[in-house]
Amino acid sequence: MTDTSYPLYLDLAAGLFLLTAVGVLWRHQLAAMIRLFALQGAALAAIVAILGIHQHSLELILVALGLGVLRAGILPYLARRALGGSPAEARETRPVINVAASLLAAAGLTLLAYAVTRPLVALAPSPATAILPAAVAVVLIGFFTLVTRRRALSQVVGFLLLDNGITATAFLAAAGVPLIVELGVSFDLLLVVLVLQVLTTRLRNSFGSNDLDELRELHD
Amino acid sequence: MIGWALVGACVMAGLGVLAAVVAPRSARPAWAGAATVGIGVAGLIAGVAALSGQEFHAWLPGLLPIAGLRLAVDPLGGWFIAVTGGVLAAAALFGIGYAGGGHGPSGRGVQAALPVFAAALLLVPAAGSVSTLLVLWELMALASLLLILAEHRGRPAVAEAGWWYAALTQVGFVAILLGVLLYAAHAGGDSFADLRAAHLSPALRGTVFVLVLAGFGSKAGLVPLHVWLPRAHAEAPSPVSAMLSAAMVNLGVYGVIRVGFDLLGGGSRWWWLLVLTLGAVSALYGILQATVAADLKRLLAYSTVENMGLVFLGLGAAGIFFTSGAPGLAALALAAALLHVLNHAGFKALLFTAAGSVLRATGTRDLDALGGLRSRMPVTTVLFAIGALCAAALPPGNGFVSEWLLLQSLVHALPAGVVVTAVAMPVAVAVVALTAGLAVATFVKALGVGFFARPRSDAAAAAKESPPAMLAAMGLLAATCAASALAPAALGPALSRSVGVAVHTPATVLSGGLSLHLAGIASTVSPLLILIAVLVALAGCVLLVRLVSGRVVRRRAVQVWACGAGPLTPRMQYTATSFAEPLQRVFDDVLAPETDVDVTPYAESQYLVARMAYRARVPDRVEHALYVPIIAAARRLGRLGPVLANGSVHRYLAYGFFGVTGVLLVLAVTR
Amino acid sequence: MNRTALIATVAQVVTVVAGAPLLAGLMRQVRARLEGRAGAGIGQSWRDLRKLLRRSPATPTGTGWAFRLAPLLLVGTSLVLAAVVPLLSTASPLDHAADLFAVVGLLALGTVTLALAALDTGTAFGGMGASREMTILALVEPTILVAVLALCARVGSTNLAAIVTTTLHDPLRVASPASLLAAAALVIVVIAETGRLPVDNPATHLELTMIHEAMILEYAGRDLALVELAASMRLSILLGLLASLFLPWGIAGASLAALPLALASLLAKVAALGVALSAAEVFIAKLRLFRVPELLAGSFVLAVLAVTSSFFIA
Amino acid sequence: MAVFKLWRKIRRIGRTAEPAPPRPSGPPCPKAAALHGSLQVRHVDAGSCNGCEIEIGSAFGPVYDAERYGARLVASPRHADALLVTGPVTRNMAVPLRRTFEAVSEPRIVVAVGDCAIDAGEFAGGYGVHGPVASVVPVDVQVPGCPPEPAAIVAALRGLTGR
Repeated sequence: MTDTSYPLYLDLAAGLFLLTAVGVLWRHQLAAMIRLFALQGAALAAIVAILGIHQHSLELILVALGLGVLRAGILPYLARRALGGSPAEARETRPVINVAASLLAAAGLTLLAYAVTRPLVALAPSPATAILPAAVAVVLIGFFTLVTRRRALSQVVGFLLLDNGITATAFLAAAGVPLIVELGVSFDLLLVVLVLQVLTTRLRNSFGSNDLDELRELHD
Repeated sequence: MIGWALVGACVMAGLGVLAAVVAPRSARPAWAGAATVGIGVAGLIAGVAALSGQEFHAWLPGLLPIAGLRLAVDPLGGWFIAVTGGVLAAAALFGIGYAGGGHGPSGRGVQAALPVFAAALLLVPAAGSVSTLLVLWELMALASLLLILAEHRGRPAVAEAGWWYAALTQVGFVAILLGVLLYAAHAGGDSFADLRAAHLSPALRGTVFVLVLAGFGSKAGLVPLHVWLPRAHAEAPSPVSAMLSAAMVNLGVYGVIRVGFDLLGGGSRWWWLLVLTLGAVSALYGILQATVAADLKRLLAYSTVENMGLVFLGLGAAGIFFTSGAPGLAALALAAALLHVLNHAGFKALLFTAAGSVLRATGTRDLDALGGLRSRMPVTTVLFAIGALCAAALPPGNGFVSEWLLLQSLVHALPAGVVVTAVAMPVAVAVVALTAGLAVATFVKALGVGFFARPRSDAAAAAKESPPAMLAAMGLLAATCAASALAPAALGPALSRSVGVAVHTPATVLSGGLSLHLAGIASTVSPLLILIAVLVALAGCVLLVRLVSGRVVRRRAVQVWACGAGPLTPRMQYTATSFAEPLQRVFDDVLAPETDVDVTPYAESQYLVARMAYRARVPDRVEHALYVPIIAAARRLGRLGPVLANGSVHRYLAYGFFGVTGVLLVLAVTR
Repeated sequence: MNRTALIATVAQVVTVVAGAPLLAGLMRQVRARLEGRAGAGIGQSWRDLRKLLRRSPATPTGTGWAFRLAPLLLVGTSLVLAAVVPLLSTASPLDHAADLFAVVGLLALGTVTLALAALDTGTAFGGMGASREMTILALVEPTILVAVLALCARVGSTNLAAIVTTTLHDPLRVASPASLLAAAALVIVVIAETGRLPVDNPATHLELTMIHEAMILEYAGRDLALVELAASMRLSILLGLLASLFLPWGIAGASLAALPLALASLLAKVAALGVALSAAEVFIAKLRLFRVPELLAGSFVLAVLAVTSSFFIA
Repeated sequence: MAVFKLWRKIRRIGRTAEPAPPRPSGPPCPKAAALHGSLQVRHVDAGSCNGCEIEIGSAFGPVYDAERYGARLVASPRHADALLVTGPVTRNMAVPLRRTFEAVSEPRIVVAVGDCAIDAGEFAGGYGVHGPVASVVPVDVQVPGCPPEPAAIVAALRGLTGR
């Protein structure tokens, strides 16, 4: 990878990274959301891998592999399994804010992310920091999804977007600092457990209560 | 030259008032109208003279008690004087024809107020000092109030509109008063020259600007101070509507440019971000309300809110560029705003006069009850179509030229890379674009539903074409629109001069002959060539069709296809309401329309429906959310009155006594 | 120079007029093949046009000049567009007369004339079609202009020739996220403007689901031929514009020698885009009218992302 | 994913249209001279039992694919050259059928599809039946059969398009 094309690859990966986040807001089907999330995990892994190749650091490349497996493989798998055979949860029918409005909000959040990261980028201008706004925008959009979606699973997807964004920000802002990398990975392992907790509890709550209601309806 | 023209205008105003007082009722509108036409022509002369580079200063100490009357005309003022004069002349000519056959008001007071209003409109941009500005402004406000109330005997809605207008215009006046008096007090002088020379603290400048912006913004109908506008402009007699909507609102723009750029010299960036935001909100809100409006004059009034919003968006952009060190772009944006003022004046006066002739011919403004005017009022329909083309900002209309300029200034702002511009400009471009798109939908509705197809009411079916005087006035306006649309480059020098007053860049902003060239930007456009190309293409297309289809194919006259059922009735047509329904549904979070359906079943069974009524209206949401609470609070305050003043003399004396002692106490403590 | 430019422009207009029905035929043929049918052949649209041009047009009672004029104006604006947009050569003599904003305006003008004609017939379906078309037009505008902003910000001009030549000079910018996102946004715009799936179904027979078709239900014979021709011309011009903006290679400058190559590459690019479009249409269903705003909002987001990336990348 | 599933199905099935049979011989309809291989058809159900509709549907379906000969169903009689009328004309449909006929621009071709359309068939003399199509509008081409085979309908259309 030559130095001229390195920013280009990085930009393309960042564009994909951001687009998938917007796509999650756009789609109604939860299955599609999870697919997009997996794609985003791949994009994140690609960003880290490109950074690693550029800096010739094996460590980063390994981390990228780990991220790819975790974000594009394990987490989507778990989420899809949680989705499983529950048609009631298959669609995000009526989000708190309708889809068109939330897409406009995503546009606004991106502009906001650009505005706030401008000084950071100015501190150390480099291809890596140049795409920092995309990462921050993903953080904001993930948060937005978390807030405005009703389904438990789509909220979890929003939470995972948020985490992807945070990870990307960490790698881009402090590229090559082993400590933060270690922290990020360990934080991810912790996260997997947490996500499973959230999944199981939230889903059990929603279904459980529903079931009870139905039973009560049967009763009288 | 300028001086003589202004004097002539004042003399003609006097004559007009005299004529309106002494002339018999039947002759009054003609006399007063003729005087107003004269005033307009004089204003046009003065404005053109000022734009050609002449200056004019006058100080008449006798006319105002303390400071004296001070007039100063520069190219910036000249631009607005010229626009106002042109609109006044055309609208007054239209008014003479309109009054024929007992239409419109012919009362003494109203007819006397018309020339006074016209003269005040002309003189406001010529004011050279704070006191002069305030006096003329108030004169204009009072005269316009009289004109708006002209038909209050006929319709109660007029009185309501008058109340709203009086309240908001006085609030605006107070804001301007506070602002400029604060400014003048700290500047230690009354004339604009003193104000320019003054050095104020940033906080004070900000306060002055915000106050003045509120005042002038209420006159220009910026959201949320716009609520008077759709009522007043819709309820006033149509010639007056044209003057209000095409001439008076511009003075709000003039005031902001004069104080913000010329006197305060640009100031800081947050002022103009505020202006930009207000403009964007007004543009979107105005056009959305216009899109769902079914009352023709209300639609036009809301479109005025939209266009003023676009102008203020241009001002805001200009200020942002000016304060972030891009004077070239600032000049361009300001030129776009000024050009849009001119173009909007042209097409809005045309549209309001056309709406006036429709109202005169059919007696209704309700688009749902119009239709079929194409065959009954052919000339008016064509003229309205020209106005609609311009208002929809489609090429080769004149609205397209000024919005093109505005977009150019916004699009090429990015390389001047301040974060604010980088974030604000895409949003501004999106707002302008959405506004333009909705304007297209709005005016397709106004023209297609109001004038085409078949009449939906007997009144529309009985319509007759207007008398020649009205058609002549509308024709003049249409010609002006065409001229400013096809040869915008001819306005280049004048525009550059008046922009130079504000942003102090002597460079020519836009130039070129056949096609329009900009200073510093490589983009060009030529509406004239586009028009010619389309006409050539039309001719070629006709020839080609003749050639290909061989023998001349005969056109068959057929019944409208009704899917095999009986002939279609006018009631089956799409109305303005149904036309706007999809957009209303898309934007219902913003518009919050009210719909109620009541079903009355037969007594025998609730499943047999006897009657079904469906009502849907889109109220002005700002009014409901903002003004209704304020009015309620004022009512509650008013209820205190009887309690405090219950008629006992002792209580009143006690008020006085405690007042005096209280003042003495305060003095004793503070000294 | 001027003569060659004139020749190039005339060649461009002739290519569009002659090629547009072929493009429509090609797209129908592709669809037929994917549906397992044999298809009527690529020339079918031309056969239809030839026949319609010889059939007598109809003037429904109560319609006037708006109805009579609309087909001619529609074709007229499309012809002007064909002359302005750089498809074969960037040296159009009309280039300084109409920039990208004017092109957008002319497209809208054509649509508006048709909508007015539909309202002029006074039928419920005509009004319905006009109302829906105007709704979509209004919602599409922001996407177009913001995408234009993304394209023009660096060029410093909104004239098409300038944009295309700048892209020719540094090919790397085509692969930049800004231009990719802008391209995606503009593809959605083209789909919405030309009434293809999933916004509008050009082959529908149900008046209640129609948008563009509902406006032309009253046209017959020659008028209908003109409307159909204009519709296919607009589609091919927009596809050609996409090609010139994002894959400008092969386009000729002011020299006649490069014209044949330019013609070949233009035909190849537009045909490829058309085939891709109609193949994609087989896989998707029409959206509900009130889901369309979601699609357009999505395209708007893409355009905004294009702008932001165009300045945080550089 | 759904798209890939559909794509695999398209690849698996391939072309379903049967090879074109030889063009039917016989005197061409004089009115069809100006068509030159392009025919827009408006279908009118004047009171049919919908048997013929099913056959028309399959005539324009993938297997028989009448569209490959240049015939196309359109949404409005204004766009049409020919009317495809099925069923005995009921009293309620007599006037609409005439109006539809008048809405088609000259020269108009009427194709009567099915026995009922040709001579009211089973329903002749029924109290709700006005009569065969010919009693309302002039018929140019007849496609007998109850219901006629898709191949017959396609053959009739080919006779008009001349392909």
